[in-house]
Amino acid sequence: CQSRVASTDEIVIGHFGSITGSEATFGISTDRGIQLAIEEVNAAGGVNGKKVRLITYDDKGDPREAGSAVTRLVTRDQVTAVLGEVASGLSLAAAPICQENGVPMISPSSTNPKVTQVGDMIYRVCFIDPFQGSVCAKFARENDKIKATKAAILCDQTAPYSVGLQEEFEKAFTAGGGTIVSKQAYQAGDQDFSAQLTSIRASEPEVIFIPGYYTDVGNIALQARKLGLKVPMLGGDGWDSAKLGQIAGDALNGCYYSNHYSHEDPSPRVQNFIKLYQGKYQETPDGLAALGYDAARILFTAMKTAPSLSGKDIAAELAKTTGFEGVTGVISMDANRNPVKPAVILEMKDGTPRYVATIAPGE
Amino acid sequence: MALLDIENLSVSYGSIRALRGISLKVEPGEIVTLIGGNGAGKSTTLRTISGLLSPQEGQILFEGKPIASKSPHAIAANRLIHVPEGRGIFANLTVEENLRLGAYCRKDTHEIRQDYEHALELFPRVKERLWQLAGTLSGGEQQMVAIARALLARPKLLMLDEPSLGLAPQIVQLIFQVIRKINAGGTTILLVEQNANLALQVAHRAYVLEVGKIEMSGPAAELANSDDIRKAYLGGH
Amino acid sequence: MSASDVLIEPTSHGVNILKSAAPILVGIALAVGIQFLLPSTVGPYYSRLVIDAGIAMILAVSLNIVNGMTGQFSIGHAGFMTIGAYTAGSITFYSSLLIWGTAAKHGSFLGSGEWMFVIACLCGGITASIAGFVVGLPSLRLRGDYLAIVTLGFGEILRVLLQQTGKVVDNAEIVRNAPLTTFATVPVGGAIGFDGIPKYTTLFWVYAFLAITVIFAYRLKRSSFGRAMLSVREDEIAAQAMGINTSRQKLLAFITAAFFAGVGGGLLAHESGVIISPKDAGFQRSFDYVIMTVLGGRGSITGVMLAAILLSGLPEVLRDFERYRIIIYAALLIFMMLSRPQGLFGIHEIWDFFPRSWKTLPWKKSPREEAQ
Amino acid sequence: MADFLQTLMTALAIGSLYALIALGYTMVYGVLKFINFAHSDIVVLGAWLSYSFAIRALPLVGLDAHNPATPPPIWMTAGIFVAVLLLCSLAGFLIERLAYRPLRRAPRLNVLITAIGVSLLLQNVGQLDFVFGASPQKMPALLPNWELPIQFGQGESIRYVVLPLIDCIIFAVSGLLMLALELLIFRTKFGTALRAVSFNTDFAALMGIPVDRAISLTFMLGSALAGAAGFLYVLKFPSMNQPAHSVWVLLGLKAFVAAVVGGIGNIRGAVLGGFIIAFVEQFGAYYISSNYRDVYVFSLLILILLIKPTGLLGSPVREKV
Amino acid sequence: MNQVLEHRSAGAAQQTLLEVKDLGISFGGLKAVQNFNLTLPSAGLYGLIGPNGAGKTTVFNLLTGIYQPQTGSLSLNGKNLLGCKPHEVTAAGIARTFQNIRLFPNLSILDNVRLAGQIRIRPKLVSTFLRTNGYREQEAALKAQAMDLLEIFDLQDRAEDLAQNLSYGHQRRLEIIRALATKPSVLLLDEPAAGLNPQEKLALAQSIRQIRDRFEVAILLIEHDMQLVMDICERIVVLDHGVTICEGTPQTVQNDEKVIAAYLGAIADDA
Ligand SMILES: Nc1ncnc2c1ncn2[C@@H]1O[C@H](COP(=O)(O)OP(=O)(O)OP(=O)(O)O)[C@@H](O)[C@H]1O
Ligand SMILES: Nc1ncnc2c1ncn2[C@@H]1O[C@H](COP(=O)(O)OP(=O)(O)OP(=O)(O)O)[C@@H](O)[C@H]1O
Ligand SMILES: [Mg+2]
Ligand SMILES: [Mg+2]
Repeated sequence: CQSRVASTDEIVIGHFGSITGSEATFGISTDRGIQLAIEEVNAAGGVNGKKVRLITYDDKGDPREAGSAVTRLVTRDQVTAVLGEVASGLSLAAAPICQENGVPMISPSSTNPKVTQVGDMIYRVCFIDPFQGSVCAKFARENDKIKATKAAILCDQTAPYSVGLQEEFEKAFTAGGGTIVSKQAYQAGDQDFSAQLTSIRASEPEVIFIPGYYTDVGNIALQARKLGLKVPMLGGDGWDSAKLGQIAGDALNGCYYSNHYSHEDPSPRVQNFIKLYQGKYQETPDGLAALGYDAARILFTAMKTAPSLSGKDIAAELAKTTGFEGVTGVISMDANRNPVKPAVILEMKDGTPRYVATIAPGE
Repeated sequence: MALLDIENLSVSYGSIRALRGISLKVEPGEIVTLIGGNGAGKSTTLRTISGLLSPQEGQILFEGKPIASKSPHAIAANRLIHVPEGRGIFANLTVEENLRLGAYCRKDTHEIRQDYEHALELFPRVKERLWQLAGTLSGGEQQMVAIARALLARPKLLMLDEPSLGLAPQIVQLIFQVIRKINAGGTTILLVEQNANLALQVAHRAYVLEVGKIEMSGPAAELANSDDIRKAYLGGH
Repeated sequence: MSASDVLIEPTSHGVNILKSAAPILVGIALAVGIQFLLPSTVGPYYSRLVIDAGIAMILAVSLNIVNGMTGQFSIGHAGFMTIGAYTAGSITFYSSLLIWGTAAKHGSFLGSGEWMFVIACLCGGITASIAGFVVGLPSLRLRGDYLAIVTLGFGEILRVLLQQTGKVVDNAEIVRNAPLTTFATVPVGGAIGFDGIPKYTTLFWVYAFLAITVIFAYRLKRSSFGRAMLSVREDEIAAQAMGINTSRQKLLAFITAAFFAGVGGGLLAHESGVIISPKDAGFQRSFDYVIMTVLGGRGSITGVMLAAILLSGLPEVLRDFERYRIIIYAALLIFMMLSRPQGLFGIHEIWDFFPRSWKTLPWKKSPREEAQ
Repeated sequence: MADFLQTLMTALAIGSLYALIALGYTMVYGVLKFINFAHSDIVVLGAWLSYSFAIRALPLVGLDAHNPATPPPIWMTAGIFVAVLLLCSLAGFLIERLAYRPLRRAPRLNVLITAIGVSLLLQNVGQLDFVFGASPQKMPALLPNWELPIQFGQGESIRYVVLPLIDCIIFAVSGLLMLALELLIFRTKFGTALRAVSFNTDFAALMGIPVDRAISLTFMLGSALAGAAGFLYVLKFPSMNQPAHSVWVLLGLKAFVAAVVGGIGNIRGAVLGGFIIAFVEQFGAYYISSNYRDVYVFSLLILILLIKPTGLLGSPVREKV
Repeated sequence: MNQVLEHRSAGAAQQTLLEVKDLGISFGGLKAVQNFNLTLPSAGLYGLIGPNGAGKTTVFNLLTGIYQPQTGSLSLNGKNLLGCKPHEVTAAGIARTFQNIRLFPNLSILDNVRLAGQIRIRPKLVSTFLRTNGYREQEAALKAQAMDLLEIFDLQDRAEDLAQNLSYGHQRRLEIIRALATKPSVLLLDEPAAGLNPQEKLALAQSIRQIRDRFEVAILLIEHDMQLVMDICERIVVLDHGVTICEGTPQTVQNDEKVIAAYLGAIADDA
């Protein structure tokens, strides 16, 4: 068991995430990203000469556990800052605790707008649902290869991420003149999508929007192709994982997803991260790992420049973030503590995502 | 050599001592009866012999071999058959299936067939009910099934726990006739009975059990005429 | 000695009223004590665990009325809790918006906000008990595992339905001016859960409600109602033959248990750092409470309370084990089940284990004396 | 029309899978009268063992472990299947021996809680990195990807109803296993003995039935069925959820619901229930709304139980007073 | 304290209490009971005998609402009981014991009896929670009544023991006490002497008579012990295959050829 109060020569930060339970893979990826960032910063001499130590608590993907884990981090372990969670529902449970105790919290990948609305201690490094939804809708309406007017949606009704993205996509897509011809739902982990896909097939869409996680999308793609659904599929950053290509293979050829960055991006910050990650964990990082890594690094940067390590100072510094060169894009915080950064569109080709386009906010 | 030889047997249920060092013998071909008041430990004795309970001390020899540590199914396979109090029939099986289970450990199909016919002859009532679920039989019918089933195991020693419980007088007579018949056919019987009058009539020898101890033993006819026994168990007349 | 001799011993009505009220007063005094002493001595983290344990105890003790006392096997208890939580949460959230224009906490200890919250919790209890009545109906026809699977189905259905609800409307103006049709979507948050509920739950309220729950459960168990429930558990046919309306007892058990579960849910909804979400209604959560009642011992109220404390605390104690946490938890659970199959206290209450001299306090008769 | 047929076909295949899992539940329940919540974890074990064996075995015949160009020779597929069955029955044996047998005389609720504990344990051990890991994987194809497309319509509106080989296999296997079980339970001495054990272990022992062995065997058989289901399941749905995913539990739960709907303890009932659940799920999701899939299943369950409290084929046990 | 127990003032001695006409039920094809008739006067002590499987217990089940009769009618004190649920029948005044003992094994002996007694009180949930004075008085009276009943069979010293810890013979007696606690006007005893030895049976016969006299209940008794039945019963009904083959005084029944053939057998006095 770690010491209760941080000793003066180290900085303790906390991470709460789902490292057991259904969503374990998300929490584990994020944790690995964070660990990597910490190793990196400690190797470079730490933050202002102090080593950074991470305490990770499991929340099983359960909002109630998230609450107690964060209370423990904030009040017992007295961490300087908190990182987490992937799922918006869990971040929302934890955010008020951080806010109340004046501890900055950065969610790596909760996309629901509400999360940062909790207060000025709460930040994130991923883009929010409305932005990504409109990016996807715009792409679906305007891309030459798709030019869709009729879209179907297949949404994970258990994941707020998925539901949120679906709503924003629907708004933007219909605002852009398209129609949603079919809306179907599944539950994370479902194996059989034939009823939904058969239904979608009958509605004859030109594109299928699947705002889900890669863990399900591969399966959906396989079954869609089996049923003879040939239209392109489109998704959000939840797709980003090497696993997706492995599972779906060429079933996803000609499908697109929006993401924070492209693995092909030649810039050293991306390539370096991928190399480091592969070296440490023998696997390709997914989007969640990259976001975890960025969240940690943004935090360190703010700590370095902040006048003191008090929560207030760090938060103030975080708010000032502009042009931070993260793996997941160049990040500036807006007034709502959400990052302003462009999205990239990737196309799946034989199991690997290829860069297609960049869409900046406000475009 | 005695077929069953029990030495100094003690058994407890948790902290309740049910048997406090009893010894008894059953010789081949005998009918031995065990009588005693409610809670004396009669059923406990039988349950221990058949392996459902394990003794705290003492030993049980069956055909000269110790069986106290054996599991109940192994003991049954040695053809030491126990018809428990409350009959122990399988309510969810048909009467026929119940009977067949009696011969579970036997492989001699032809002879099983014979025994089966024979058992049904003894209990024509059971024969009428072969396809009924045994659980819906009346008490007497269930008792008949239980005895018929035990016979199908061709027991060397048959232990009956209160076979007359809840039976009509006529059936009681029938059961006791059957007990005599089985015995005449060479099966040794250890009989526990509340109906001490009848039990002492059919038995060769008897043991009287009181609060976990053997109080008295001897030839059945002798005990039946003892005044103490009459007063305590036979209704004083 | 004849029974009548002891019983006709005259006791004044005043003494009796005091005897009846004392435990409730003591419970509430304890709750006040906890509220004002605990956070300052152990800090917010342990206070939170104590709150969680309190709520777990309310849930487990109430479930024990159905599972332990009446012997009906329900694995839908989290469903009742969730119904209570959503009802209470929507009442405080939307009333606050309407009355004060904001959903933030209003008033201090025992202030107007807290009273609204208490009423909301009670309403949560009432809606939950209506659900309890509906879910209890199948128990009149179904036995054992069949009933269990139906109650489980109830929780799962509730979970899916809650996922389909609409977004929370958190703007006072919109709420004030909205036509009623806006509420047709049931704006309680959908899959993400119901956030923004004012955080009124304090140690005092949790332990005050717990005191009432426990005293109720205990007095129920020792009364004609309790005996009737126990008899349903022991042998339904015999109970009927003794004139017990078993249907009524079962429904009563479901209704009262659901009521307290609903109140517990209300407390949960207003606990800080908690977002109630559809997941709460699922069977996994119900299992937690079933485990507590079984581990506590059938019908032993204090046993169940101890089990609730143990099992709600255990995952926290194991928190440092990270990925091995649940493995160790599961292993311990199996170990406890194997080593104490009768539950922690079996059918006894904790004071049955005290030395006799403790129990024969001057004003208390030993159970045997009382019986004779 | 095509869509209707497609839905029907899927329902049949999924129904068979439910049936297969339900058979295992029913079997254990029939004998021990308790819901073996760890049953679905044996399905998971079967699934993940199939995967682990496959990726190790495929390179032996020169195929890419993750994306074999052709299916492996049939003996290898069969070998994996048998190995999975054996290991799953071994797991079932061990679980019964270590976790359930000590509770033979305890109330059934205790065994149930222990089963929940076992289930949690298996899930979370399975999720560890050096066991199966916490990420989803793709099961390599072990069978030829044959399918029978049935064509509907012409030109633009051309539609296919696809009947994959794997569906036929699943259908056939569950059918056969059901028949075999039915024969075993009702036509053999061992089956009668099992039913006797299920009524009362003491009485059964007095008949000379080795009770412990019979129960172990039941568990091994049930677990083998679960293993078979896991194997077939991942062949049909090659994208595998990680071992601790709650969806596995839900799968097990639905299979259990199937068993209950059919009348738990009843073998034909399990199969019937499996199909009914799958039909309700598929047709409900297709014709009404996919949002309420689980609602259909559980509502149907409640409805059926209210009409027939012992399930469709369960015999009403009237206790003789 | 005996006022609590002597709740029913004695009516005219031979007034009809329980009236059963043409009662019948069959299970599948099996006609378990057919055209069963019985007129039981208050404070009567009647016997119901017959071979195993004749339908005696089934008659009890029909009378107490556990099985619903398919034909016939049933009334107590002129009040129709047909279609009543078991607990309503008990409330109306018919109590029974079970052939296979059905006590509440994990409840104390006292609770077993109190439970049966509480049918005559109407407790309120609120007063239970508040433990009002009314509630306390109710509970005290209930306990007093239960303890008095336990004294009949000398069980008062074991009031706190669990019912399952009693020996078989004592369990049978507790069943009778429990039935009495419901303050019945008709008491149905299903083989109360089973499992008792001849000596104990004599004592039981004595107790049954005393119960009848003290509580003025009518008793219908199923028993295979002929000595006991002939000794204490005023009239006896004999069933065989669900049909009444004979009804009358012990003497008539004992000498009836059909009864001897179907039930008593040749060496009846042996038992
Ligand atoms: N399962 C049990 N648990 C605890 N005590 C028991 C148990 N079974 C029997 N006893 C006790 O053991 C003693 C002997 O009981 P046993 O059943 O052997 O008596 P019995 O001679 O067969 O009496 P009966 O004639 O009433 O059947 C009794 O005091 C009884 O209370
Ligand atoms: N629930 C039931 N289903 C089918 N058959 C039944 C049922 N209950 C009773 N029977 C049948 O009805 C007949 C009468 O049974 P009952 O129990 O009334 O006999 P009884 O006269 O009490 O016999 P005993 O003296 O052996 O107790 C029996 O043949 C029995 O098999
Ligand atoms: Mg006995
Ligand atoms: Mg009878």
